[in-house]
Amino acid sequence: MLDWPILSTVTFLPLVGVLLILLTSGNEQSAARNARWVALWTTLFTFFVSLFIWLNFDNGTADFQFVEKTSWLGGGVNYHMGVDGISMLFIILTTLLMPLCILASWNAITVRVREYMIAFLIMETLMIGVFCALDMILFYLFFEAGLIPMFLIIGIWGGAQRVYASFKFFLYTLIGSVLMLVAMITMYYVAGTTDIPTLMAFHFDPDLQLWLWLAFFASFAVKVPMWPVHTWLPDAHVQAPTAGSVILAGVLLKMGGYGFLRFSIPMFPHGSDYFAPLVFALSVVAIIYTSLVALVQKDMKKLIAYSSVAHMGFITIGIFTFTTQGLEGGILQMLSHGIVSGALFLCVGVVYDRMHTREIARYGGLVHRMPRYAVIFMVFTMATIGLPGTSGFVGEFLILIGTYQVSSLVAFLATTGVILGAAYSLWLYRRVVFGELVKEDLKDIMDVNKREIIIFAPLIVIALWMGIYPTPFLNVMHASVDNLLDHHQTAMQAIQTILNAAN
Amino acid sequence: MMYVLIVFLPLLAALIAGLFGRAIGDRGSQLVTSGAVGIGAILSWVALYEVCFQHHPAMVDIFTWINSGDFDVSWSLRIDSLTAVMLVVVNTVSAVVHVYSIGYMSHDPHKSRFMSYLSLFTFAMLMLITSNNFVQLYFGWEGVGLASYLLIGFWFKKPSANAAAIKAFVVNRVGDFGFALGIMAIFLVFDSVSFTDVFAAAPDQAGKTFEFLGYHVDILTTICLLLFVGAMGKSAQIGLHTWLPDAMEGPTPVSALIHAATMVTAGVFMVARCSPIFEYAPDALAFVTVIGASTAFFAATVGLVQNDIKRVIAYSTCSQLGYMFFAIGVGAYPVAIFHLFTHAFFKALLFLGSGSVIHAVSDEQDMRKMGGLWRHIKITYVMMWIGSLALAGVPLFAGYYSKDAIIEAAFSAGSQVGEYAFWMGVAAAVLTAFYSWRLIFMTFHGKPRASKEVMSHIHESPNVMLIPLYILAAGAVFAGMVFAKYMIGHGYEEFWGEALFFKPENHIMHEMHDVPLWVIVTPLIATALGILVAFNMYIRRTDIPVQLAKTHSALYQFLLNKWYFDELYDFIFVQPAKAIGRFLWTFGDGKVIDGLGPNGISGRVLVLARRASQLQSGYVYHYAFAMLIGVAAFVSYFFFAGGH
Amino acid sequence: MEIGLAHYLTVSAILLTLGIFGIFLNRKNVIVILMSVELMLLAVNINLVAFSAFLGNLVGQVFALFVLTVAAGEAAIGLAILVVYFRNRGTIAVEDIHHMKG
Amino acid sequence: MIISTIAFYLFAAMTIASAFMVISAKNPVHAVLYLILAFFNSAALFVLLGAEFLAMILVVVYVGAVAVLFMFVVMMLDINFTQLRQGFLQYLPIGGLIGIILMLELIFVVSGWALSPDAMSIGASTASASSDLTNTEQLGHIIYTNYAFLFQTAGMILLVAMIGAIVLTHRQRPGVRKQIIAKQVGRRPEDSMAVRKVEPGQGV
Amino acid sequence: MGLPDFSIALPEIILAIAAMLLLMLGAFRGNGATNPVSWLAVVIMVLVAILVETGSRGSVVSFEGLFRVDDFGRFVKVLCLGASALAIIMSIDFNRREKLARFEFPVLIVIATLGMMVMISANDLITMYMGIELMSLSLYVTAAFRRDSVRSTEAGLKYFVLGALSSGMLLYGASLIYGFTGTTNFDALAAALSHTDKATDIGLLIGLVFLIAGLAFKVSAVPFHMWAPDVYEGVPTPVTAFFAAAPKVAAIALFLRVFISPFGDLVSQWQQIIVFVSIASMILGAFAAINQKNIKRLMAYSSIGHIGYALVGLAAGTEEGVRGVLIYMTIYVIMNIGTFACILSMRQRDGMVEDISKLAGLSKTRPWMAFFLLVFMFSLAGIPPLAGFFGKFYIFIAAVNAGLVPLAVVGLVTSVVGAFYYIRIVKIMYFDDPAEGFVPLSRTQSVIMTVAGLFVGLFVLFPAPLLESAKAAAAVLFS
Repeated sequence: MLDWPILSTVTFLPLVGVLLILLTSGNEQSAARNARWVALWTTLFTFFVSLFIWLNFDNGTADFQFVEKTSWLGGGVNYHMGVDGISMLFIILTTLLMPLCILASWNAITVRVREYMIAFLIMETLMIGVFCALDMILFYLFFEAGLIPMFLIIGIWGGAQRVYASFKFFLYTLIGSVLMLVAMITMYYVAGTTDIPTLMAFHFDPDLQLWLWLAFFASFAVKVPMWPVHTWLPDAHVQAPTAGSVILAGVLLKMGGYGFLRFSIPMFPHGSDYFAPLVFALSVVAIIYTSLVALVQKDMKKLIAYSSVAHMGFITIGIFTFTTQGLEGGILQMLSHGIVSGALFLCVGVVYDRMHTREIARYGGLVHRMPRYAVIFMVFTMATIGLPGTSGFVGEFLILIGTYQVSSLVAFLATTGVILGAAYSLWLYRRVVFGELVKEDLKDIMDVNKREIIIFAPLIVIALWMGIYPTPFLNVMHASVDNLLDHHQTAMQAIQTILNAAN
Repeated sequence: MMYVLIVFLPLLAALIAGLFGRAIGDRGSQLVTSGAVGIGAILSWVALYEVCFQHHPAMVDIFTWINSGDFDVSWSLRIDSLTAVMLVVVNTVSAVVHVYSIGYMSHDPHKSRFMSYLSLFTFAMLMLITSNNFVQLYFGWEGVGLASYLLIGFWFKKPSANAAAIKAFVVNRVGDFGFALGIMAIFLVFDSVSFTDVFAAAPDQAGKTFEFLGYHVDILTTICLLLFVGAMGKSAQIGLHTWLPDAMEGPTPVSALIHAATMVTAGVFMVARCSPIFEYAPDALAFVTVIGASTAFFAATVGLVQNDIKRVIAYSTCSQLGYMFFAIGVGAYPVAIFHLFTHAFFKALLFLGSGSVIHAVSDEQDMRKMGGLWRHIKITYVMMWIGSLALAGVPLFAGYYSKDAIIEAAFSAGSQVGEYAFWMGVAAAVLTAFYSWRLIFMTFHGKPRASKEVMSHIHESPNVMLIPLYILAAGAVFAGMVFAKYMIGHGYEEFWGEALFFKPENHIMHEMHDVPLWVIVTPLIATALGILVAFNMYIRRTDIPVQLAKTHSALYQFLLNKWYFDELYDFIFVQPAKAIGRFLWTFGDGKVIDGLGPNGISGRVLVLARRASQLQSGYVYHYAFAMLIGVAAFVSYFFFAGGH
Repeated sequence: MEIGLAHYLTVSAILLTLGIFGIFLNRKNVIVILMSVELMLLAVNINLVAFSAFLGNLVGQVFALFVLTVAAGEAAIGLAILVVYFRNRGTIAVEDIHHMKG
Repeated sequence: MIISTIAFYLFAAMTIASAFMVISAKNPVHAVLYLILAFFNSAALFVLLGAEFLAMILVVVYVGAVAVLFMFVVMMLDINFTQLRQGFLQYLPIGGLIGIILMLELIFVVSGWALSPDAMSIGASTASASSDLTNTEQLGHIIYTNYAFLFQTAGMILLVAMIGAIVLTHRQRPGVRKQIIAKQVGRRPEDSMAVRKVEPGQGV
Repeated sequence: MGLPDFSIALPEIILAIAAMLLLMLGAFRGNGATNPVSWLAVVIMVLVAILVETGSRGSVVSFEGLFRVDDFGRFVKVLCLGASALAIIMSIDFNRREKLARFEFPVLIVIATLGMMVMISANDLITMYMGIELMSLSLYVTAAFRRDSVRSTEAGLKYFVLGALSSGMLLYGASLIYGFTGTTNFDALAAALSHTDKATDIGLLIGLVFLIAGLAFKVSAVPFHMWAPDVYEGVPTPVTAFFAAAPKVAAIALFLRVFISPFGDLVSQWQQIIVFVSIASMILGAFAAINQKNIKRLMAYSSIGHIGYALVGLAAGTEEGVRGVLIYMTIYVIMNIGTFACILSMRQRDGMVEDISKLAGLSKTRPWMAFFLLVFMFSLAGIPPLAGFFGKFYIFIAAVNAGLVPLAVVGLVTSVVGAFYYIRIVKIMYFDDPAEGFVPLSRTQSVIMTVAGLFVGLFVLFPAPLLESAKAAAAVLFS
């Protein structure tokens, strides 16, 4: 345990970077350069500071750690921060991806660089805040506020259809989360507090739980996104700048899954139990449906976006199995997906920066000019397929193991996604990287440069690390996940007696 | 330590060659990888001695891999007799192929990449065979799949190679689908995925049922069938075999190593490894027998008419794998593994020999454009003869000991499926002999059909390619003689130790030695028949094949097109998947979800917005009227509802 | 027949509705609207005075007094606005006042 | 009693009739005149209710000031009142229907109005009407004491009305000569007179 | 019958006297004195606000029960005074450039503010009426203040006609209530209504309906909102800014006081109407704004919607609800003032522009102004962590606690629709290519938008003062 408020420090450090960028002046060129460097150093520094969280993290306890609590809005609404085994790694994921995003935008963003960097740094603060918040309202604040910078990132620095995509993203997510707000207010009314740990121990009325669960589901399902509310994602991904896609896929989508773990399951055990078949059904549909759709995509990013929906389908299944394997697999898969799909978007970004098109048909035979790129892309393609030895496998397999214990049918159907996943990913890789290099304009495309290698290297290392030796990651989760499941068990028993008594 | 070295040397070599290939040069890569695998091969023989003859099985725990609740998997090496035999096969063939590749790939610009892939494959294969749990097995399983994918698609310029690579991966995934479900079921039932635990607990589960996809089914049968689906994919059994012939798009050494000697036999290995479970699932074994026997026959029929020299051998491989499976199906695990062992040598020999041929005729693979080559490449010619003799099961050659044992075992199984397997095996033996000699005759005899220019370039391969052939030829000749008595002879139990399991009532290993004479002779006759027919058709009366193809054109086309499996799959799976995908994308996502959801709603909102702003007419009396309506409505509400 | 509170209230109610009618049924000119407003205020005053008388307290009359005062001021301002509008547009027909809408 | 009843019905009917004419008269001048008539009649109703002061005020303020102001504006703006646009009637039915429904409801409600005893007692306790004094005197007693605050506020309202009317309608006409008293008073002889010595015989 | 204690109305008296003095100053010095008069008016209002704030605590009733001073009133008065002062400051620069500089303008605003203070302190139906009229009459005049403009005068005319109609209704309602209870005093009304079992008497209810109609007009709630878009568009922009802020607050405060104090026991009756009005306002505010091209008109619909939200708090009829409304209105006023400071800066070389499309590319030409407008827009849309979110949050807490969950759901869903047009403005500023830029901002405007922007942005850090004082103010109505 540290004696200084490390969570707040990590959360708000990026804002220091924002201030520094605001203070820089000079002509456009030098301001842009300064902004880039400031953003890079800020995010790097934040990352290193965030590592202290992990270093000082106590794997043995399920309690919240590094807790900070100060009065804020009054009436039981406090500024309450803390992490446990479920949330901690997401913070590291966020702080890790940020410097890479900044690097990925180094040359790709040429207009309004300062604003861009500011938006990203603010985004970082909000994302970390989501995972640290131990107060519902604080959580909502961070959760929702992230819409603003992301809206701007897509809208200002996005592609041709950026306006449509940004509006769709904004309104889609907003409508989901306002329903969650109603639920939160209701919970506040019923339980008299917005403190997450307290609410986890609170027993809501079983009938009320169903409604509350649905309201939270509305928000998280959009965020995850689950079928059929996924359609914002392909648009947002395709139109967002590369780094925006990375953040979207890497962190924002995880907020939905995290929300399920933090709210739906511990607070509404009955609701979660009751609606688990619904989640399974939607997720299975998502896996198969979006995999099939991914198969016929013509745009690289769209394909990866659809694959994200499919992968997130696995995660939601895993979370709602209420088995150790399912939950831990879900969390691990979220981390892995954050790394891998982020990296895939970066891969797309590499060629997009050079050719300014994401149309698959415009590429082919890149391996001739870009062997290193081909290798990098291959690694992540394999990881997204879930090849054993990569991060994608461990999470996916744990999820399926957990799922099978609940329903062999769901496991069966979800596993078909594994086949389709291989098909569309390899098909994409083949069309882009393999084949004869015939397109004239591709003939002098440059291989990945040093900056890009620096971006990819840590991601490759982590993807393999998580695939070969995931224990450090899993150890973090054990205590919290076990606690969550125990809690769920006892709560379900209690509810069962209530329901029996009612009958 | 030795075992760790055996397994991880190739990985190290692969990494060195892959990452620093440019730094150490092609030569360096070749040396590193060949050296590593070569050391591995020598150590493997040592291991075979240690384990099978000194009876020192070993277990090496490396570190925890996945640990989640009860689910606990470690990286570990299980070295028992089965593994030791596989180690020998894998490492020997691999080492030979590594060396061969130095020569074969001498004109390729990406030598170090190729060598790296080969070593990577070897590593994955070793992980597969040394695994002590299902998940590590799965790791190796998929790892060899990856390597296979990479190597099939090695010549990435060729669209056909890319397609074949994807096909191999995806079809294997279909098999893995079953395999993965099997592992999940195992974990559900046994709460463990370690071989030790599962095998120990398997007998308790015999006859019990559980729920699967809504049905109540026998646990072990289900698990075994699921696992076998994986094996079918990997070992190209009928239904999931389509990738194997296409995989010949890869360089020939790859075909030899992966698609003949090692990877494709992983299925056989896995089923043998799981013998403690399969033994208690007789229905599953029967299924294995039927599939194996059918594949043996089916692949042989297709092999009859193929013109691509490698494809013929590929179908032959498929067919031989069928043999192995039905051997397992009737419970004769050692026989299957013994055939796997011998087959590795002679099939690798055939492939490398054909590679030598291809190399000689300037990368031509179509047998119709060869002929009369034996004068030019005599050594290769001899090697192909040896390989074919071994394959056909001519006495004293390796195949004779293993293949005939399989057929005998099938016969002595005494069951209906055993009988089916027996006759299929005999029929396949005729066909095998026929297509093997067809290959030899078409390639080496008759008039040269290649262009003059090609003919003028024909040359014998360099020694770096020939020496591997010699080694394999030695194996093809002597492997049977030397090892038959240990592996399937009366001392088989001592040799295999605990590695292979037999139910107490399974006595097939003894019964197979006591079959009637005609059963022993029939395969030999069948082989002789096949060779004679081939001689008749391709040396004496070369017009017969053409005539036959014309008169039975439907059958010919059916065989030539591989029973139309590819077309069928394309029609049933690939095209519908794409069509459904497109439909779901444009209609499902575009029209329904977006149309009713965001776009529909926003469209509706805009209409409402226009309506709402039209209310604001600008006329003050409208405004007053609105107020009046409001007041009148509220008043009426209270007036009639009385305020309640 | 005794004239009671209800009679006065009825008169007032009719006046009020006439005033409202005058506002939204009128198409001629705005002055009539202003007069309708005066009618409404008159209705209110009748109400107030009637209540005041029948309740026996003076609050209603005081209220009415203030209403009268305010109504005078209101009329002044209303007419002033009318006049400036007329200067701008040259018309005070109700139909013509719809420059802004939507 | 009869007389007061008759008087009520007379004045009430006149009030309503003239109110109706106000909103339906084609000529705004006539409308103003009907308005005046309505005021007079309601003043009479006030008298019947015993509110003499208010009746007076109504006549003085309304008829004397407001109605005349209306008349003044009508005349000043010189509106073409013969023109009646189409579309008046098509709008009438629905509007009229709603208006009539409202009116019927109101009449129904108020015609059954009964004063509650509570209200009577509350009324009596606050500013009660005592019979010793005239209506005017009673109002005079409370308007400057109890209601002084509102009285002042009413003053502010009239001030606003004044400011408003001036701000909106007062126009500075260029070219109009105005008397500026300060200027007149501040005029000094030195500025306007020059004493010249006229040389004899030379003229100015 | 001695003279009542005038001292408790000291702020009002000071304001009244100040108005007259300023009027005289202006009358003597002519329009050249507009600037000093304006600034003096601002100074006086600030001083009065300080006086109100520092005045003695607790509830005092004076003038024979006509007038009440309490913490609730203080809170709202300070808010109104602040909003009016800011409106004057914003008008100075505008009026000078638009050749509208007339000293009567600040005077009228001071008097309107006086009217608001009377409304806020009203403890009697008559006081309420007089306050409303004092405010309204001043507003009618300021609406038509640009007397050479058709749009301004038309706006004034519409506002006046409908306003007169509404005050007629209000009066009629008041008269019925008086007739039913025999009193116009709020305390007496409360007493009369609390122990009468005829609380559901139809006559009283109809009186209540008319009263609501009159008050709803002042806050521009549907269906009594129709004047707002036209008036907002037509009147000079500083007047729009003024209209959108202070009078709304005063009217809402009056709404609260009337319905919580004297009619508190009838909550189940008027709640139905308020719920309807609130839902209708939220929906109309959200939908009708989407089509608007004129930013002032858009703000009109926006304010209709926001009033709908504020009424949610009233509908709850609880102390929490009142607190929510007070918080909401405070934040609303500040967002609005900030937004109008931006709108007032939309000046191109040839004059003011009001078309939303003219904001195109503002983020490039005037990054700070665009940024602040962005902050205001997201805040109006209710996106955290901006202040607008907290306004909504407290409102909906109250609604849910009062069992009005459907109302909260409707409110939040319409807020999503509303977000559409707010972010459309952001889109125009940030995503579109620059149009012709605006002339440099005046210093007062930029100071106001900066201060408002900082408040809106940083409220999340220091919410306590506002929350506390709103809580204290709300508690008064229920004591």
